[in-house]
Amino acid sequence: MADKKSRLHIPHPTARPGDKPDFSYLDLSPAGAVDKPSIDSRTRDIEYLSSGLVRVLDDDHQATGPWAPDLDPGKLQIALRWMMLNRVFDKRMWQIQRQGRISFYMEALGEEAVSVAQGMALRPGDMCFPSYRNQALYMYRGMSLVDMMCQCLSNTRDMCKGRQLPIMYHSAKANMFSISGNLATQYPHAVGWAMASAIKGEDHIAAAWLGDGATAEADFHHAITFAAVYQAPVILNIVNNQWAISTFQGFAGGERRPFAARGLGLGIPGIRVDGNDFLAIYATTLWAADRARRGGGPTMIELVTYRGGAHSTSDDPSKYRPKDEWQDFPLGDPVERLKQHLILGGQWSEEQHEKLEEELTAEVTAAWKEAQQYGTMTEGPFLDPSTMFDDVYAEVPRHLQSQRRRMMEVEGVNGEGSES
Amino acid sequence: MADKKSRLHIPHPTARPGDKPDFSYLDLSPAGAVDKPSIDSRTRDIEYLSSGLVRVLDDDHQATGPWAPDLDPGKLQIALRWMMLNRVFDKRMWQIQRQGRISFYMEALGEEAVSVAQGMALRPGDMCFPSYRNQALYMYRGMSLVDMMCQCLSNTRDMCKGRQLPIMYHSAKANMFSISGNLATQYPHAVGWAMASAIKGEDHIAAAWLGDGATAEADFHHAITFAAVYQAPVILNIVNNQWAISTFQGFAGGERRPFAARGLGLGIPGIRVDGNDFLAIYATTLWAADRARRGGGPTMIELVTYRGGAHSTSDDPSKYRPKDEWQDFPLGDPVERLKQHLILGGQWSEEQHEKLEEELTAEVTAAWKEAQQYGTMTEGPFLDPSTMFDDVYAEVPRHLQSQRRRMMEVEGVNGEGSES
Amino acid sequence: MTQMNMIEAIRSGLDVMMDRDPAVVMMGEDIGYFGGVFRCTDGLQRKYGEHRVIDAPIAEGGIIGAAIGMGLNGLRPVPEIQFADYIYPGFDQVVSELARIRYRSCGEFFSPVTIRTPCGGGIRGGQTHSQSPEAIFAHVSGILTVMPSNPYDAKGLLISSIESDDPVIFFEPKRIYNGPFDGDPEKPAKSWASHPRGEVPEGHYTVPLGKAEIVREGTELTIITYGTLVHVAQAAAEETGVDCEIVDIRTIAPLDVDTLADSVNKTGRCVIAHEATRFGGFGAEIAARIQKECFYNLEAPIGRIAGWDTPYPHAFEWQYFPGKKRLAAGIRSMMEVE
Amino acid sequence: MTQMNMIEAIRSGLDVMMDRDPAVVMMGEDIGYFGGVFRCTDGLQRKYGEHRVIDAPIAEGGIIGAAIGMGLNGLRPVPEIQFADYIYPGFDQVVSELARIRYRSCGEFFSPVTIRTPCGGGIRGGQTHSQSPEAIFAHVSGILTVMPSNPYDAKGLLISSIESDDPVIFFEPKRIYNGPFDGDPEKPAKSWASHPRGEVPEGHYTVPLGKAEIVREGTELTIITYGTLVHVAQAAAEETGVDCEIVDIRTIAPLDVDTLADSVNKTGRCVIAHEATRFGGFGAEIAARIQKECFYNLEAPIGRIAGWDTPYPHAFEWQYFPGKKRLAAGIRSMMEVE
Ligand SMILES: Cc1ncc(C[n+]2csc(CCOP(=O)(O)OP(=O)(O)O)c2C)c(N)n1
Ligand SMILES: Cc1ncc(C[n+]2csc(CCOP(=O)(O)OP(=O)(O)O)c2C)c(N)n1
Ligand SMILES: [Mg+2]
Ligand SMILES: [Mg+2]
Repeated sequence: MADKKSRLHIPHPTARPGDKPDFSYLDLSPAGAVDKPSIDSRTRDIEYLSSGLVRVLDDDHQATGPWAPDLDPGKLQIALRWMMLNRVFDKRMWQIQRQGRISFYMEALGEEAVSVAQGMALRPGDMCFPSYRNQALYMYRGMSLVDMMCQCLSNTRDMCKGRQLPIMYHSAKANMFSISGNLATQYPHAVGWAMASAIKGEDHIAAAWLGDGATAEADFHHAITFAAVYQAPVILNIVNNQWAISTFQGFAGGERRPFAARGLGLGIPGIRVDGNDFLAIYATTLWAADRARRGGGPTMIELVTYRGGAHSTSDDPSKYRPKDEWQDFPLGDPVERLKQHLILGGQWSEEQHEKLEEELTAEVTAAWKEAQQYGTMTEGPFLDPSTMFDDVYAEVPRHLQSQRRRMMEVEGVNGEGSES
Repeated sequence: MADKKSRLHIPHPTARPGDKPDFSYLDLSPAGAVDKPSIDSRTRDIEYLSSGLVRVLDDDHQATGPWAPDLDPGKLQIALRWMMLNRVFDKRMWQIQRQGRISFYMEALGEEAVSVAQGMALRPGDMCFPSYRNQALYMYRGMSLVDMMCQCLSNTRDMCKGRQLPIMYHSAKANMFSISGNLATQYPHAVGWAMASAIKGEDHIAAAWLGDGATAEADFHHAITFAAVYQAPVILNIVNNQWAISTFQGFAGGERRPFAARGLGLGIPGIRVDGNDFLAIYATTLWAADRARRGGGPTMIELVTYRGGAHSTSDDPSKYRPKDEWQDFPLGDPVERLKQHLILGGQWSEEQHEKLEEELTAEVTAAWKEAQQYGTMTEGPFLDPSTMFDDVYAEVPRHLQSQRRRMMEVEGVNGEGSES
Repeated sequence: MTQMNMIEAIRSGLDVMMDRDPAVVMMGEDIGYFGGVFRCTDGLQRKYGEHRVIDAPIAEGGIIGAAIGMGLNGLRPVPEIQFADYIYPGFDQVVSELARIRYRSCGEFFSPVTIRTPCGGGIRGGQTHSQSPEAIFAHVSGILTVMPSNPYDAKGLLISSIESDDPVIFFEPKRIYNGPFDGDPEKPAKSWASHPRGEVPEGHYTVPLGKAEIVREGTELTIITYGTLVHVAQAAAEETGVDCEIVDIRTIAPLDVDTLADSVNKTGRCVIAHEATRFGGFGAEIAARIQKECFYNLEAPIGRIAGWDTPYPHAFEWQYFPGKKRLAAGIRSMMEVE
Repeated sequence: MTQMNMIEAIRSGLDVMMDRDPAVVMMGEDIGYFGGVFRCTDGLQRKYGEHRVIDAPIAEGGIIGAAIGMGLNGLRPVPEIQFADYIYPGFDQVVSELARIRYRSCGEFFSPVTIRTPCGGGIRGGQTHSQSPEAIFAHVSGILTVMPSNPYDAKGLLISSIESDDPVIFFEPKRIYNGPFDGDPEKPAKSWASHPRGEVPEGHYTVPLGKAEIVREGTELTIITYGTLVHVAQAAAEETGVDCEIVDIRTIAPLDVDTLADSVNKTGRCVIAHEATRFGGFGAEIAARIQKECFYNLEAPIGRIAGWDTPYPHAFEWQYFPGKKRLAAGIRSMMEVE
């Protein structure tokens, strides 16, 4: 056995630490090049959407082509604001984690357009099943920075009552589902939610997000199968940021066909979109949402972007990819591109931008100050640990009541620790 | 909620009991219509293979077109023999089950060409991961009828020592994997086996079979993902016999695209083949096997056929589909078609056919006679129940040794039944 | 009151709930047009439509995952897993999601799913149609695990499960679908017709979750059991002549420890019986609790009679199954302990 | 002999086996180029090539399913599941296939897979990076379940597992990867450098599967435990001054009942400690066996100290974790029993 040469194919990223970044593997289309079909089109007639790349903002930051949405500059300024807030917030939280003041964090650096553009294209009654890099969806849908920080602090105002890792937000009011630590599990939930909406005859749709890496999970398959069979009104987003921790997207099967094509075999149309192009994302999401709302069934959207930062605060990407790879990413920086587009149209300026950045920084600082008043990891007020027995069930059953009592005793001075 | 109309799409078969069978939903191509590409072709250049229908035998039973294999009549006579044997065997075993002499049975009626043609196109060193409707693969690869019957009888010669349901054969010698009761689990095994073959630098390939219904399972997704990523030398067969127990193939997502297209999104070429056309199956399988052996990676083959009988002896299809649906199936009966092809070429006759059928019936009768000598459900010799503790682990651990002793005691007269 | 077998009682429970609550929907393999391989949903699609009794793709993980999503959107899904042996592909959705959503969202989200699934052996189903995996679900906080032993309880517990806002895994011991089975496969099958618990009200009623039931009073020894083994235990008790108290736990999690402990404290002896493999089986949890609660009253070590620690073999299901002989032997040997 | 922490010991065990046996291959998420999120496979891809240390798609079911297939073709796969919390998507392949193939094929086929996976909490991982699911695997016949508590055992047991023709689930308590943790999160972390079991031979050696070890001799009370809790038990024993005998079971299934029973028969008292949720946890099986084997020598009911029956909460991991305080309280209260 040892003398024969292995014939197993092993995917390789185009560059490793020390190498020159190389994005030649990415198929790009120029802005405006991809046709915009009617939402009634049959899947087989619009397969081209899964292999092209829908782009609106061209290299000169001009909006161009059939997908260019009709959005007034005021709305775009608002969008820019949310994207910037996401970035400022992430940066601060990252620092805060580095100072040891929260246990963990994950940032969306370079992917901010995804959440903001899709958030804006959906209606408030639509239900979102996000991944851990969709914090801007929560923000856009009304979750306050203080609430988000309190969640990360597991403090007395934490919506999760200290039960979840930082960033695992939820908000029923905002129609934002609870984030799970288990990849991809939210995908079939979104489909089931959408099926229920259809059963009830409502026109709310669902949308779900996961990463390129997570497409390999079983739940991805379950979700697309059920979505296709029942023509559920759902948007299935794949945020292809090229990396899954240390593993490049080839290990998720991205070497041969774009992720947008994953549902074609089931008749689910796929759209491959420039994930750093706010306008393109907005337009494609609106198209898919319309289609779903009018009974056209599911659409898959692959958002081609790049994970600008580390996977999480536990990760060190310099171990597995060129340090400055993001700078060479051909689709650039989503914030910068929307900014330049607005500047080009005379609706924005460097000065305004700087000023806004300062404002947002101050807003985040103020929020952080406020959040800490509800407690930190080291300073009170602290959450009452006895709450850990709540919500396991709708009512606290007897055995958990007695375990709660025992816990309080042990935590007290005269503890005794035998079983209840 | 109750007043709004559900918008959920529910797949419907074209005919239910009492209706006229209607196969208009099946996309058919005439024999010879689908091009045969080189095995070096890129997936995107041969997508047409997944939507057309590769057929060799035309309506006049003539072999035609680029896929017509070069097989001498002697081999075809042998193939016919195996297919007929499969059918005769199934029929007898079904009767035997109906007489209460085995507990369960599943037949391959109408699908016999799949196992025989694919068995012949593979090499003995290739490893097969069959489903429960591939009994002819075991036969073709050398398992004796007596051994198969003894398995169904759970008797003293049962290769499974009474542990498995009837029809769940295995044979390491024949490179035939053990059948599982759990649908689709064998699919990733085949891919892993093929990966190991590649790692070892061998040119054996693996082949796996599952049904249209089973494609919805997670393991299908796992298998195609791993096969695509590592370009494993494996043939992934989907036997689309239109039904999964009572559920027609639309519930497995077959309404919009053929099953052969399921791997396209990962870059796995798919071939849709007339599953009742021995020559077409043989040719496509050989093509896929060559491709895999030369490092071309996985191929998916959808075999379009029809489940001629009940799902199993526990099933009653008259409850959910027209009684005579099979008679209207546009791809006919695989046995009849090969027979007519041979007759057309002057290499076979009705007399020979009748005679062979008699021979095979006698062979099966003789085998049944012999098999019963190794025991039946009611008459000895009986398997030693103490063997049920073997093979849980490589060696029988102490706790199972003592459970075995206890079992023997309890089964004896002076049992005592407390725990060991 | 009507006489029903367990299939009819379950169907009646589903019917009652679908009728009362338009949010109740069902989804599963072959459950719709066909009515289910065990006929538990027969006729319900005709009555309530194919948008509420939904045939599903063969993907247990997908069925459970989608059901969770439906539950999040105000429905009350009752998915069926065709055999308990096939629930494992959906295990992650049960453990990581169904059982956890309420907790991690502090009650803002929950999904009141009841998963029905036939379990247990004795029908010549071989190792992949005979398993009883209740112990692995019992270990998962956040879900309830239920297993009825008769038609009356089946319907009443099923209605309670569907009405519960907590997720429930509802195991149906398929060996007793058609009649109480006393563990002797040689004897002619009995039907529920003559059994008092085969009398089932046609309308709505509940049997409370989390409550065990004493199905036979006795003074000498307590048998704690559930599902099919309840009937085997009764037969074994008769056979030995020992005055056994038999407790049917009915809900596996949460466990009604008080009823169990009271009985054992009274009798001083305890045998636990279940069909699942013994090692790490649910009997272990019962034994661990009983030795704790009844330590000073136990006159003999607690015994466990269960399936052997092997897969469930097709040919030897009656050697594997903890039948009347094994139970009777266990009872007798325990009575010999002074 | 070298001093190694548990990560280094595991890596060394993998290295030794990859070197000795070309059939040994590894597959897992981020294990190859990157060397694993806990660094257990660091450097091994460089040394043995990317065809033997294989980066995998994020599909635990696929990793286990493909590993089984590799094992059927003569390889000896050692897949890694990044966190034990993520093993559930592969549960069906473990239960229905890995554990069953030898049995159903009467030994004609088997797949000698060893699944490595880090388990346990105490690293602020929240409820989805902290679980200890050993009990649900222990209940499955046909697989072995192992959990070492120190570097020496980790390497020796890992080598035994890889060499075994039976499939093994190999749990690595991540809290003690870098040092023995006595359950007090306030104290500065200790390293393995000064621990006798941090001395690890560089070459090949084995620690037998299925054998418990007495890690502290004592006369008054037996603590039966495994993994991280072995160290907590030692600290708790010191703190109470009770002369505890501590047994590290090391292999969960099959369980070395004799060593356990001998100890409890000697001491007359038994506390079982584990990190997993108590209800239906593996402690139940131990308790059920011990009460049986040691009935006449037990002076007090067997106690179980375990994680509460809730998910593992991020902020309250030290209230959830059965730490020194809880163990010591348990020991003390048990000694009060006459
Ligand atoms: C079921 C499961 N397996 C593994 C992990 C560990 N894990 C967390 S994130 C991650 C990478 C995900 O990559 P991708 O889906 O591309 O999303 P991205 O982080 O790039 O946004 C992995 C392997 C997990 N959380 N859940
Ligand atoms: C995991 C699992 N789920 C459900 C079943 C029950 N079951 C056995 S065969 C079958 C239908 C399979 O249909 P298909 O895959 O089309 O194969 P066919 O029987 O038509 O050959 C079902 C649902 C099973 N055996 N395993
Ligand atoms: Mg990614
Ligand atoms: Mg089928």
